[in-house]
Parts: sequence; structure tokens; C-alpha cells
Amino acid sequence: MQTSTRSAVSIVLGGDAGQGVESSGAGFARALARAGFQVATRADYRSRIRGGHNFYQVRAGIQPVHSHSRGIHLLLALTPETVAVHQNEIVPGGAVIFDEGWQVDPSRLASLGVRPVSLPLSQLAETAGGKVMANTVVLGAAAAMMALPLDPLMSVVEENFARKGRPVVDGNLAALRAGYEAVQRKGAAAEFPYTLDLPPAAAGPGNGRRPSPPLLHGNHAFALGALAGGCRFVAAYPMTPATSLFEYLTAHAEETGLVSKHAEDEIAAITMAAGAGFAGARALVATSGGGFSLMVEALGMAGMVEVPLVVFVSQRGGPSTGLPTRSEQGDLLFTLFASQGEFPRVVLAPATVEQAFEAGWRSFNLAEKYQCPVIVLSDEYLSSSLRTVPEEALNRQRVKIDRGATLTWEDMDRIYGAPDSVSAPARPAAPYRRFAFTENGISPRAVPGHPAGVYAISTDEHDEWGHISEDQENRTRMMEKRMRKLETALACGDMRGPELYGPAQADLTLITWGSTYGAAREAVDLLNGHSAPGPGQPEAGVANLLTFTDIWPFPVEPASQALAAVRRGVVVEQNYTGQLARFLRMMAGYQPQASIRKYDGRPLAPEDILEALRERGMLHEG
Amino acid sequence: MQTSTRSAVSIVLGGDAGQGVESSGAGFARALARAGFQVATRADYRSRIRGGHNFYQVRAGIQPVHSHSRGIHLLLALTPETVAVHQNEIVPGGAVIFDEGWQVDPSRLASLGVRPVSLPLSQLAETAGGKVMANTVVLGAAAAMMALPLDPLMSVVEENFARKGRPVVDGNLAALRAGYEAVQRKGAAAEFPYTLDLPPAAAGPGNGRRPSPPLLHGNHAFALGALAGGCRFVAAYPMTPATSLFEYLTAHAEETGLVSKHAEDEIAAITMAAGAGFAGARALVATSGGGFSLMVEALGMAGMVEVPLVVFVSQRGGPSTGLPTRSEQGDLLFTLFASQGEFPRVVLAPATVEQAFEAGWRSFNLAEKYQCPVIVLSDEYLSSSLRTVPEEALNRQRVKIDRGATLTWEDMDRIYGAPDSVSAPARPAAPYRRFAFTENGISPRAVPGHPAGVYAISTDEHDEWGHISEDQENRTRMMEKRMRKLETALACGDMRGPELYGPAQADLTLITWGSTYGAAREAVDLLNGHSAPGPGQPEAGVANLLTFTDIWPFPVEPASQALAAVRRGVVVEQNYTGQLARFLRMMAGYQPQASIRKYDGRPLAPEDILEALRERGMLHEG
Amino acid sequence: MRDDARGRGSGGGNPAVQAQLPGGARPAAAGPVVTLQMFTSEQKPTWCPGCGDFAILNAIRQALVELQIAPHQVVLVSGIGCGSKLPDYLHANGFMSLHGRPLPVATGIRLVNPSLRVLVVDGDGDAYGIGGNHFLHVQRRNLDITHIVENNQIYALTKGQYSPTSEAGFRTSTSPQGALEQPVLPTRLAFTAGATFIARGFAGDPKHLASIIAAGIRHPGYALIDVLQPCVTFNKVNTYDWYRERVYKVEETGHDPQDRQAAARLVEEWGPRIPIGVLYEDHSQPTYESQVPGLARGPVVGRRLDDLPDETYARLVDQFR
Amino acid sequence: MRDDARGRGSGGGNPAVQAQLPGGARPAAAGPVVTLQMFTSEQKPTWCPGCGDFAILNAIRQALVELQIAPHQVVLVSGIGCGSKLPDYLHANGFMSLHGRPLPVATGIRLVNPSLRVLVVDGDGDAYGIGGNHFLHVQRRNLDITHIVENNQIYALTKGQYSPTSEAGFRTSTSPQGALEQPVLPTRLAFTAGATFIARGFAGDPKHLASIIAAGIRHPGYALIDVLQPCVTFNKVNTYDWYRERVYKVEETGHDPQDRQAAARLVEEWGPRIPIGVLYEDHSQPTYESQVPGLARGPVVGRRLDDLPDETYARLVDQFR
Ligand SMILES: Cc1ncc(C[n+]2csc(CCOP(=O)(O)OP(=O)(O)O)c2C)c(N)n1
Ligand SMILES: Cc1ncc(C[n+]2csc(CCOP(=O)(O)OP(=O)(O)O)c2C)c(N)n1
Ligand code: SF4
Ligand code: SF4
Ligand SMILES: [Mg+2]
Ligand SMILES: [Mg+2]
Repeated sequence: MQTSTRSAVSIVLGGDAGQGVESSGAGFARALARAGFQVATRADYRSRIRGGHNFYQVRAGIQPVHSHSRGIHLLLALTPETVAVHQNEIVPGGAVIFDEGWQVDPSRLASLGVRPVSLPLSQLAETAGGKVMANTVVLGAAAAMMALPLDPLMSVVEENFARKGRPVVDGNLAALRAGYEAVQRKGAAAEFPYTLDLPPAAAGPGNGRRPSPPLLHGNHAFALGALAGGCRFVAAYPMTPATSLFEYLTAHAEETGLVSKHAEDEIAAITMAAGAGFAGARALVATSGGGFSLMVEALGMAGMVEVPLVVFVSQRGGPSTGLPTRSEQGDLLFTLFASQGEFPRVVLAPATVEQAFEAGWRSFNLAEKYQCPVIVLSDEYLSSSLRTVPEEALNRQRVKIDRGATLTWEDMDRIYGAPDSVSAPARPAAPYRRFAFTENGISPRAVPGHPAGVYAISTDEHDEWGHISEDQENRTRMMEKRMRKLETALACGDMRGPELYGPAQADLTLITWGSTYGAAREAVDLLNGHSAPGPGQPEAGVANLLTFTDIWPFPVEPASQALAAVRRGVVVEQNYTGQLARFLRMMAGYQPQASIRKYDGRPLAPEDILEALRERGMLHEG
Repeated sequence: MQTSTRSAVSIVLGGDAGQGVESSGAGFARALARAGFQVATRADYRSRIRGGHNFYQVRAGIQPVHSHSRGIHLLLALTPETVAVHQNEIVPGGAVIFDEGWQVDPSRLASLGVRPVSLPLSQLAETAGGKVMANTVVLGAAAAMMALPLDPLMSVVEENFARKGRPVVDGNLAALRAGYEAVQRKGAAAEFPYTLDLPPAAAGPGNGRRPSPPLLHGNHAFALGALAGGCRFVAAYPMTPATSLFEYLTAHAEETGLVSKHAEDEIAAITMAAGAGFAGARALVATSGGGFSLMVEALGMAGMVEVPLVVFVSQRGGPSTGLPTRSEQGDLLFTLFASQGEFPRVVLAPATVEQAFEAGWRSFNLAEKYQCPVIVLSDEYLSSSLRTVPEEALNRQRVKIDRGATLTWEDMDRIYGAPDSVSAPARPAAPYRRFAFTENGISPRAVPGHPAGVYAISTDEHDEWGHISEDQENRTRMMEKRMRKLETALACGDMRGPELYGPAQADLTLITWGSTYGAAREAVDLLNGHSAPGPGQPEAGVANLLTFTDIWPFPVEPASQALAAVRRGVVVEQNYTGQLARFLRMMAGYQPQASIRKYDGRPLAPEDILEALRERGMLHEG
Repeated sequence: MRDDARGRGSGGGNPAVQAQLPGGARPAAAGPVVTLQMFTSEQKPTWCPGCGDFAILNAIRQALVELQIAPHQVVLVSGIGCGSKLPDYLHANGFMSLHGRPLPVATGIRLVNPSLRVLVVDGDGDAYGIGGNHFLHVQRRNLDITHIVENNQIYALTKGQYSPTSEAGFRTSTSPQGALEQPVLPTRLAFTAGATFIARGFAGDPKHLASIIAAGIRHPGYALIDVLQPCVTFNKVNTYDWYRERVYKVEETGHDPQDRQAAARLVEEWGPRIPIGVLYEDHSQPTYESQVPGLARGPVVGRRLDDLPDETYARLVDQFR
Repeated sequence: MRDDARGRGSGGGNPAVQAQLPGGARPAAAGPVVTLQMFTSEQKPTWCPGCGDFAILNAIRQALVELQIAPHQVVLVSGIGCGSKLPDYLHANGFMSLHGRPLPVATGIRLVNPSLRVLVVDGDGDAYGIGGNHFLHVQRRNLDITHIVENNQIYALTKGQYSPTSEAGFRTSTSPQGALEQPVLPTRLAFTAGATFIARGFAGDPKHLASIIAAGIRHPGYALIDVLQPCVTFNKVNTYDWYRERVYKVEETGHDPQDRQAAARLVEEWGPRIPIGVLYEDHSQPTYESQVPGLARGPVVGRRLDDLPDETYARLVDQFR
């Protein structure tokens, strides 16, 4: 098996749930980032607390890495099962580190061209401070194999174990060194082809040149964007894979002045957020499909009463409880049409960690500008896979805050007179019309508290003042006023057409949405014969990539133009029914030549896409 | 204004909520049906208990009536407001009955060509037994105007007031007669052109010839079908316009051996039904969009654990609380894609009272055959407008019961050995596989209770036995097994293509779903120049009608064929965004020439469709 | 903060908007004297003549005037039902939300702007039926919300199904042989679940009711006021007379609401005698709002959206390196 | 019917399917003696070593054997959470439903086939958190369901957030400064809401727990068994030792569960001493199932689907003329 991008190296750490696979893997990734590498990770774990095989992949290189991949250069095994499960994925010339006490068939490894590196892992761990430190030993060994300095790993170990006290830190540092030295003693790294030499220009803080790039996943990026964008209220009920967003904001609530509420259920979470949004806060809820299902009624409420609200939905394997810790893109059409009746909503589907950050603040601008619920669709892979991003991606200066037609106190004073001039009966001659009919559908919005801006809202159909009304003409106009906001959003250019990656012209266009972007991008690079694009992207090539990030209101014009330029289109998505393909047919009459769909909960790798294209006879290969 | 079908006569009774408009109107309709007429009604009422203008339309004729209409032949006013609101809808030559004490502008009526019939309504009511009887007085007056015999009305009054005791019955009978005689005394009916003369052949029980046709609405028809089809469990939380279905079944629970549960909320209702379905009962829930929103999570559960379940959703004006007592078709795409992830479901949209009856039993067959949730989409208009249907429509002999691959006790005995031969450990050598992989996706289903059929189901992904499984290959196969059921349903011909009404070839094809059918059908008849089709429908004509009743799984082939034959297509539906049109584009790549959409909560009348066609320049008129 | 949350009767304000003002805090208006007339709405109630909801509407207005809380300083949050239309018939801020969901909506409002007084007004179906889970959990929180339940022991707007407070055996369209469930006794349930103020009012005694509502608003924390509200159209059993024969005022018996033992007995009483008045009051509990870390620097909506210091932001980013 | 509903230990059966059999009722099998082994599943629990759920699993098996209820005669309904995976680790009928929804699922099963024994096994998040409304209303109904709550005072499967039974001040990822809510005391809540059987068990005493579960199953009506279940991974406060220092057995104090006064005190007790055992039992209430009109002629699933007599059908149609 060929790795997707030659210059990136892939390390997989495998073991049982409860062995610290995820935390060690993430620690290793962080050390690599600190060393100045570009990193992408993938965690594969089960919906249980202990037991069962888990693994963690770290891919690192000098060029940006956009996805995990199939091939493994170095396998770190904490259990014999890890060797059995993953040995076939190791590339020729790759290596596997395992405990010398295990029964591992060397001939099998030899036939695969894999170098066996058996070390006294558990014994070294025991000596360093306890069996549980085997994961640290193996990280030290990995560093030695890959010719990595130990400094970054040591700094990560120091930090990660700090709250467990000095002895634990020291034990783990000893474990690190023990693994490192064991490999060196054995000379096991000699001529190992997949070393990670320090990049020439880039270098981490250990090297004192410039800060290492931030390493984070989509949930944390979204949270940062939301905080920078003024989000100060979050209500949620824990649900994988959205929990880390909620927990992150909660952990930083005091420091940032954010109010966080662990609600009694998802219905309470979203209705609390609606209350907060009504009162004038930028309010967020975070959930996954099952929780979103419970929020559907209140989503429609927000649409009807025109209260801004952001709903972050991280998709996981469905239907129902499904595969709670795995990735899928199964909720596109559901979130688009959720709730009875028709009302404006915005749906964004960030494809990368960078876009997740942007969605963090942009979603609130759109929610307040169009006074409606905004759904941000993520998925388990985007929500929990760490990736290094350029410094610029989290630059706060790029964050814009736009509250649209939210009326300030001064606006209200200007329109209705200053409050101290308001005497009993404290009512303006022409009372404030919360739902005033306007050309663009947007009614200037006062938040409750100003003496002249007293109003009530109702989920029943209502008139301009908010009073319940069944009047036929008012109904028609109010429906049109609300829906007009979507046209305004399109007319303002607030919704972006699909993003093109790769050459402007190509024989083959992959069409994606959400986190599938990463694998598709790497697939496109492989098809075009370069591991990562140089500054001068050629005008034409074998393949390119069209990614839809702004789903609703659907930017018909740019989308149709982009689709019209597609020669052979292949929609790549992680679901069974081909939801994006259906959606594009519905909205743009577009039908692709082929579809690649995966629905086993495991994210697509670049190689999966190439293989599927090959199977469909869509690659012109020798 | 021209009435849609000359042979049907339209009577409108108007008054305040609380004046008994609906019950009197329905009583009048029933009397007409008993007299042997074909009847269709429409109730227009507000979401409040008292006050506010309500009205009730009864259309009656000798030929079947399929819809309400715009024109009024006889207006019965219980309030001055009724005259003001409706006078412009009265056809020339029509009449209005009102109280002689009111200020009604005779010149306005005269200019409209409307005959004013002022009677001492409240005085007559008072004499008969009380002011509240004004509605009965006016019915008597109406009978006189239309040359109707009083017998059928008297029998309805007898029955309706029976539980209030003899004095009330007698008072109302007197009120009837008083109204009747007042018109006669005044000679107000002389040469009134819109009399309802007794049909020559047809005649009601009063005439002793044959039983009058059943007069009922979609909810009651569905309930009858469900009872005949073996539905014996219903759980619901009251919600207009589905409540009457729930209340009907509950009222007849003891008599039919049905278990009815008024649940604490809609989540409980549907999960109770899922429990009942799992245990082997034919289980129903009934709700409207807001309640359905709360059921979304459990809908996916039923899909995942393959438990049969029927969800009756009667649409009302949305979004959110919206227009609770009004009609809309706003939930098509919502119900189609509701719940996270992907799973098989069936969506049926009966268009008529007859089809509602059929959906009553057919939905349960489909639910059990395909072991999945079935959604039946109705709307307020279908759910609460009474229509006479042919005797044959409710014929129990046409009801088929098909439980698909439900395993009987004998099946289990045959496969696993009779229970008394089962000794400890009571397990068959090859344990029962609830989710066995099969070619058609349908796994034979045992219901809990048989010693050899012990199994557990889980909303987590599971293996053939039902055990939780995260295995990659099992997941893919299980997903495909479940989804294959939809292909099986299509392959078996269980899903019907659109129904064609009118000539096989036509210049213009109206395309509808749900209750809009009635108005569209009458519009087609008007366009083709005959009020109702004779037995020999011509091969070609001006217009015809294509109605989609089986929405999902979408019968692509018959639908595409039918759509390919359409010359100029106009999708007519009661929503803002054109959901059927979008759906047809998504599933069949079809785009209509034009769309007619109404979203004010008032059902489309045939004249609305003609007018809209005219506005769009789609009628070739002199 | 705790004091902030209690800033009632003050000028109120629109802190959400101050967020957009460079000048920061704005002086409170020298408010006019609050009068009944200030609450008058152009909307005419659509309730049936004689409905108990009229008295509740009036009692709320009375209480607000008594406490000098102006229309802009208060938000009335309701659900869906006959009684939940109340905010439409009153000139004040309001949010007529979803059936059963006013409590979490109100929670959200309080959590971002504790300078607004928040009243929840809903039906027995809202509060004890579909909204039961929120009812349960709100009791544990002691948010400063005044919760007025229009308890007519029936689902009225949907035309007469039995409700969680309907007596066992009560016949309706969904209980044709009589309700098979034991009724919820709201006062007892709230007591058990942790409420710090529990009262019962009667729509047939609007003056008494107004005084109870005022006491509930005054109470620093969650206050349940279950109101016996005759539905003259659908509940032919629990009529004005039925209630009148049974109710008695606890203050006339010398009851001290702070006596937990005595209160424990009163919240249980439902039968030939039904206590009305303030049954229980516990002043010792802090409000939930006063303990929320994110509110330490004042109401959320009073702050600028871009108030996160650059240093804080940089520190947050650095944690990902 | 009431006796029908109590037909436990009998051969059980598959009445749903009899509906398709022309022969009508079918003789019950001469059941084999029910043994522990009959419940053994091939599935290995995925719980952490030391988790209290193991003891609950064993106690349930013990209780079923004690009562001679065979795997095909029982249905275990659960929610979603660590503990709610229990039905997968037991050979018996099961329905692992949705987070918080096992009670209404179980209600549906009982209402159409009261010949099946129904046990609900769920977590504190399921029962008292998201499922609180069902918990509240099921107490009022007295359906014959045995409800076993694996109460670890934490959300475990989602990795450690505070739950409705977490103590005030308990620090977790969603309560970093400590929980601000007062905890739910399930025994007290159930008592108030109308439960007819209330018990508490401790996973550290599986034999005692098994006897309580057996008593709960024997009770003709709803039985709540709140089980103190240490979560060794996420709850470092409420450990085996923590519970062991506090629990005492009420039967050893001579408590009579039918003494309502005494029970009222015990259901309130939670602190230095925590009572375990059967706290309350009231035999006087009829089950809900026994009063349902539609069940008068036996379980729904035991009847043919086409059993509606033609005369009845004709009468129904005639009512529309
Ligand atoms: C989710 C949902 N389910 C059902 C309804 C229908 N509904 C409207 S009001 C109501 C009950 C009203 O009872 P209550 O809350 O006691 O208020 P009342 O009308 O008696 O004042 C119901 C069931 C709804 N609006 N939303
Ligand atoms: C609707 C919904 N929301 C959230 C979740 C995520 N979730 C799974 S288990 C759980 C809580 C588990 O706590 P508990 O019920 O106490 O069970 P435990 O794991 O402690 O045994 C949550 C929130 C879900 N599955 N469904
Ligand atoms: S139906 Fe009852 S609650 Fe509703 S307005 Fe009329 S009297 Fe009041
Ligand atoms: S996390 Fe806690 S509750 Fe879950 S299996 Fe482990 S010990 Fe048990
Ligand atoms: Mg009520
Ligand atoms: Mg728990």
C-alpha cells in the first residue's frame, strides 16, 4: 500500500480503551507540533469506558497535512491485538514496536517487509514507575525510531501529568527516556527510512525560533471563534461528539464571563438559549443528532419569533444511538428541513479546523443579522481530530462582529425619545413594531429593557407588533417577510458558493462537504502528482475539488456556475443515501457522474477515494 | 363570481366562536346527506374557545362534491359581522338570512344581486326556548329557502341534543320549525334559484329507499380503517388537528378492545407505541407538526430497531405554533428526512377521505411488512372536513391484513422445536437472529414471549442477534440490510405511482399531493367543461391531474413515466417553498412550468387554482 | 452580583444594547410612577366570559403596580394554552413560547440579564404535563423566577382533555371511563423537589391573589404560585362554587410560611379544605444567578461583545500549542 | 384481567402471534426449572473492572431465578448509558431504547401484553435527568413495572458530567466550580409522586440487592429500586467505601414498609446514614393495567387482528350517517 503523501509520516498507537491511547497519541501529536511539524490526527475509539481495541493515528510532515491516511509507517502496539489488527496497514519498510514478551509471528512481518522492534515495554514501564506507563515508554521509543529530539515530548509529559504530582511526572519522564534508550541500545532505528528530521526553517519553541503552530480540533476551534465573536451563553446536555465544545466553554466560563448551563435535557438547552437570545445574548447550544432531534420543535420556535440562536450539531454514526463515537455525514437533509412549517434558517458546514473557527463567529453574525437560527454542522472527525493550523487561522483581528439591525439604546432614544422624557403612560405614539414589514424582511430588533421597546413575541402567527393574529392578509405578508430574509442573505453575498481547490480545469472534480474535504484534498493532490500544491497551482490538471460550506440559503448562482464547469463530477460523502448529491439535484438540477459513499463510521482516507475511483473506472491509469 | 360546479349548492353559516357554528353546520351537512345529497364541508375556526368570527361551509349536490368552493348561494348569518365578511362571496341570485334587528345595508346587497332575507331570528329563538337556539332557527329557515324537507334536519336535531334532555330537544325542534315557517310566511323562498330538490333516484332513510352515504372526515375515516386493520393501541398527546382521531379511538376503546393512552407528552406517546409495536401490537400515534417534532428522535429509534409503528401527522399552519386550527402542507420534507442518520421509513399522503380510510389499514401492513415506522401525512382540511363517500369506500371486505414476516408461534415451533421440548438451557442450538441478513432486507420477526425467540434490540448499531456491535463490516452490512427494505417495497409494487384523474392527454397537468386534490379535481372538471366526469372520460382534454399519494419510498419508475407524459405541469400545493416541486426535482429531475402556492392557512378552492392559472397566463381563454 | 439580581424597581435598562455603546453603562431613567393603565393592551382577551384567567391577568397587573415594576422591566414568559395567551393581553415584554417550555426560556433570560424581572405564566398542562421535567429541575435551582400556573385541571385550548391535576375518575374525551392516574399535587411536589416559595391562589379572589403574586415576586428565588382557575367551558366539576366551598386562607389561621413543619402539612392538604395563600417560604437559600461564575462581572447583555481581553485570547490560543 | 396481569412464573407465551393462529389460545409450556445459567449471555460486559453494574446484573439474574421467571417471560427495557447496556449482557428479552425513555417504552409493552414481566434498568441520567417527566408521571399510574436505577451520581458513558443526583458542590467538567443545584432524592420524589413501592439497594451488597429486586418484581404495581452504584472511573467521591460507611439495612431496624409514617421519614433520609432495603410498600392500589377498558378481554397481542365483529364495524360506520 502506498501512502497518500510521501512527505508525511504516519504513526499509529494502538491498545485497549483505558490504556491512555488517546491521551498519549494526542501528546505525541503535540510534541511533533512543538517540534515544528505539521500534524493531523485521528482517534478511533469505542462507545465504552474500558476495554476493546482503540487506536490513534498521528500524521506529521513539513507540509500541511489535511487528513489521516491508510498507510502506517510506525506502529506502536500496547497490546498484541494491535499488531494483529494493524500489521497489514504498515507500509513496506515501516516498523512495529511491541513488547518482547508477546507472541508475534516474525515471518508474517517479514513477508510484509515490516521491521519488528521488540522491546521490554512493560518491564521498562515497571522500572520507571508502573505498568500504566507503557504508553509513555512506547512514545520514547517512537522518538528514537524517528530521530526526534526528546525535548518536545518531555515538555508535553511535564504538562500533562503536572496535576498528578512530581513523582508521576518524574516516572513518566524516566519512562520516556527508557523507551528512547532501548531503541538506541538495540540499534533498531538504523536506516529506518521514515524518520522525521527537524524541518529546516520551521522549528518549535524548543528551538526558540517562533511559536509552534496551534494544534486543535474543530470543536475547540469553533469555541475560540465563538468566544472571539461574543458568544457568552451556552446551554447543552452532554452528547458525543459535541461534548468537548461544551466542556471547553464551561471550563473557561469564569475567565471569559460566559454563562454555561448543563441543562436537564436538550429541549431545555435550546429553549434556554432562545431565552438568552431573546434577551440579547449571543447564545449557543451544542449537541449531536439525537439531541438535535429533541431540539427540532424549538428550532422552529426561534424561526417564528425571529430570535437569533446558534445550534452546533456534530454528526456521528446513525441512525438513532448508532455509533456514538464514530463519524458520519448523515444529518444534512434532516437539519435542512427540521421542524414543522417553513421559516428561515442558515446552515453552515465547515470543512476544516480553520473554517470551524470562522464559523464560530460568523454563525452569530448571521444569526443576529437574519434573526433566525443558524445550524453549524460538524462531524465526529472534524470535531475531534487535531490538526495544526497556521497562526493566521486563529487571528483575532479577522473576527468581525456584526449585529445587523439590532437596535442600540441610543437608536431607541433617537427614535422614541430618551427614557427620562418618557412619562406615564410610557408608550410612544407609534409603538415599537418588533416584526415591522420591511423590504429586506429584516425588522429592526430591540432587546427587552428599553421603556419604548416593550413588546411580546409569540409562536402563534402574529402581526407587526407581535400580537397573535389569524388575519389572512397579515399571515401572507408575515410569511413572506420572514422568508425574504433568505433572499436578502443571498443578495448581500452573505452566503458563499462552493470553494474550488486545485486547478481551475480538471478532468475529474470531487464534490464534498464537511470534513471529507481533507481526504478529498489529499486525493486530488495525489491525482495531480504532487503531495501538496506549490504556490503556482497549474491552470489545468487531472483533478480538482469543489467543497460546499454554506449550505442554506443555497447560493444558487455561484453553485450553478461552479457545477456547470465540472467535466466529470464525483460526489464524495459519508452517508448511505448520498445526501449532498440529492440536495444538489434538488437545488441546482445537478447530477454527478458517480458517487462515493462510506457509512461504516470510519472517516474516508485519501486512499479510499482513489480506490473507489479506480473501482468505478474513473482513473485513467497505465 | 361563478361557482365551481353549477350543480352543487353552497351554504355558509357564520357566527362567533361559541355560537355553535361548527356543530350546526355539521348537523346541516348530515341532514343533507340523509336526504340523499352528496356533501362536502369546510370549517373555518380560530384557535380560541370563544369569540371571533367562525364559519362553516356546506356544499351539496347530486353528483359527488370534492371540495369547498369560493361562491356562496345561501349565507346564514348569526352575527352582523358574518354579513360584512361574506356578502361579497355570495353569487348573484343568492340570498342571505339575517336578523331583522341588525343594520344591514340593503343597497349593498342589491348591488351584488343578493336577496336579503331578514327574519326575527333571535326572537324566534327566544320563543322556542332561548337565544342559543338562533343557530337552529337559521337552519330551519335555510331548509325552507332550499325547498328541503324538514325530516332529516329533525332527526339530526333529535340525535344531537338527545343527551341534553327532552326539553332541549323539543326547543330545538320548535326552533327549526319556527325558522322554516318564517321563511314560508314571508314568501322569501319564492323563485330562489338555488334550491336543493330531492334527487330523483337517491334518497335517504327518511325516504326509506337505501341508507344514506356515510359522511365523515379524514381522521374518522383513518380511524375506521385502522380499527378494521387491527390497530389496537393508540398513544397521543392532544394536538389539533389530530385530536379528533385520538378522541374517536378512545371513545370506542372499550367496544373495540383497543388500548388508548393519553400520554404525558409526545415523546412518551411515541415511545409507548414503540414498546407496544415491539411487543406485537399494531400501534398508532397521532399528532401534528409540533408534536411530531418531539417524536423525531424516537422515529429514528423505530427505524433502527426495526419496530413497526404508524405515526399519523395532521399538518396545520406553521411554523411553530403557527395557525393551530388552519390547514397547510408544510411538513413534507420535514417528515421525509426527520431524525438523525438514515433508516427506512414509509410516507403516505392520502388525498381524500376514501384514501384516508385505506391508509388506516394499509399503513399497518406496510409497517409490519417492512418493520419500520410509517408516517401518514394528513392536513387540517382533510382531517376535519366532512365529505360523503360511497358505501364501497368503507367496505370492510376490501381491508387486507398482511403482517409480512412476523413469525407465528407455530413458525417458531417448526423452526426451533415446540416449547415443551425446550429444556434448560432453553436455547436453540442456532439462536434466533432477529436481524438476520436476508436478500430482501426483511428479517423474520418474532415478538417476545416464545422460549426460542429470546432476543434484545438496541438503538446502538448491532449484529444479527441484536447485540451491540461496532464492527466495521457488520455495520456496513446492517446498514445495507435495513435500507434494502425500501428497494424491496418498490420491487414488490407496494408503492403506487401518482394517480391520474381526467383525460389521459391534456394540455395542462395539475400536480398535487394531499387534500389539495379535491380543489384541483374540481378545477380540472371546470377546465374540461363538465361539472363531473361522465362514465366515458374523454381521451384528451384541456387539463388533467396527477396526485402523489405514496411519497416514500418514492416510486421512481411510475412517477417518471407519468411526469414524462406531462405537457405543461403546474404543481399546486399549500406551502411557501414548493415542497412537492422540490421533492420531484430531487427524485425525478422534474421541473414544472409553474407553481401555485398558498400559505395563509386557508385551503385552496377550485376557483383559486383557476385564478392563479389565469394570472400566470396558462389559460387559453377567449 | 447577588444584589444586582435583586435590583427590582430600578430603572431596568437595556444592557444588551449597551454592549454596542462605546460609553458603557448608562444612567437609569428616573422612572415614572407605575400605574395600572401602563399595562393596558389594545388586545382584547379571547377568553370565555367568566374564565378565571381574567382575574389572574388583573392580579398580575395589580402586583406589578404594587411593586412599581414598569412594563419594560418585566418579561412574562408563557407556554401554549388558553392561559398562556395572557402576555398578549398586557402591555409588557413577553415571550409566548412553546407548550411546556416557558421555564427554560425564562431561565435563559434570567441567566443573561438578571436585571429583568421574569414571570412565567402557564397552564397545568404546560407546567405539570408536558413540561414536567423542567418543573422538576427548576425547583432545584432557585432561579429568581415567579411561576404562576393557571391550573384549571383541564386541557382547555384543545377542548377538554384531562390534565395531570384532574382528579382520579374525572371523565373527559381522553378518559371516557374516568382518569386512571392519581393527580399531581403541585404544592407537595414543589416542596419535595426543593422550591423555596410555595403558594396557592384562587381566581375567585383576585385581591388575595394579587397579594400572593406580589409576595412571590418579592421572594428572592423561585416562587410557585398555583392558581385555582375555573374553566367555565370545559371543567364542569371544579367550578367557582366547588373551589369556594373548599378554600380557606392560611394567613387567617395564623400560619407562618417560614415554619417548615407547618408548611409540610399544608402543601399536602387537598380535599374538603384547600389552603390558599403563601404556604411556604425559605429566605435562606442563595439564588442560582448569584452563584453563576460567568455572571460575576454583571449581566451578560450589559457587556460589549468584544470585551474579551487580547491577553486572555492569546492565552487561550497558547493552550493549544 | 387483574389476575391475568399477575400471571408470573407461568409459561408466558407469545400471544401476539396467536393472533395469527386459527386455534386461539395455546397451552402454556411445561416450563423447565429456571436456572442462573439460562440467563448467561455470550456478550462480555464492557464495564470497567470494579464497576457497580456487575453486581446489579448478577442481582437481577438471581432475582429472576428466585422467582422462576424464564428469559422468554421477561423484557428488560433500558435507556442509554453505561448501566443501560445491561440487557446486552443477559440472555433475556430486551429493548435498549433511548436516553431517558425506557419508562414509556415499558409502559407500551405492559399495556399490550401484561403477561410479560417488565423490568426497566437505567441510569440516574436516564431516570432523573432527561427522563424526569416520565419518571414523574409513571409514579401516578402504578403500572406493574420494576424500575431499577443504576444511580452512580454521574453521567458515566459521556465521561463524567454531574447528574441530577450529584451532591451540591460536586465538581465535574460541567460543574467546574461545583454543582449549583440541590440533588434529587429519588426515594422522596417517588413517595411524593405516588409510587407504591420504594426501595434502595447497594451494589456493594449484591445478595441484599437481589432480595430487594425480587421484592420489587413481586410487588403488584410500580416498584422503584434506586441502586447506589459506584462508578470507579468517574465518581471519585461516592465510592464503595463512601457508601459502605453510610448504608444501613432498614429491615434490621425492624422497619415495616407498610407503615406509611415511618416510610415517609425513611425516604427523606440521606446523609451520614443512608437506608437501604424496602422503604415503602402499599398493596392497596390496583394496577393501572387492571383498569384499562381495552384490556378487559385480555392482552392485545393475544387476539386476532381481525377480531372486530362485523356488527360492531357496521355500527361504527352507521354512526357516520
Ligand atoms: C408540543 C405540543 N403538543 C400539543 C400541543 C397542543 N396543545 C395546545 S394547548 C394544550 C394544552 C392546554 O392545557 P393547559 O396547559 O392546561 O392550558 P389551558 O388551555 O388549560 O389554559 C395542548 C395539548 C401543542 N401546542 N404543542
Ligand atoms: C438525547 C440524548 N442526549 C444525550 C445522549 C448522550 N448520553 C449518553 S449516556 C448519557 C448519560 C449517561 O448517564 P446515566 O444515565 O447516569 O448513565 P451512566 O452512564 O452513568 O450509567 C448521555 C448524556 C444521548 N445518548 N441521547
Ligand atoms: S375554555 Fe376554559 S380556560 Fe379557556 S378561555 Fe374558556 S373558560 Fe377560560
Ligand atoms: S465508567 Fe463508571 S459506570 Fe461506566 S463502566 Fe466504568 S465504572 Fe461503570
Ligand atoms: Mg389547563
Ligand atoms: Mg449515571
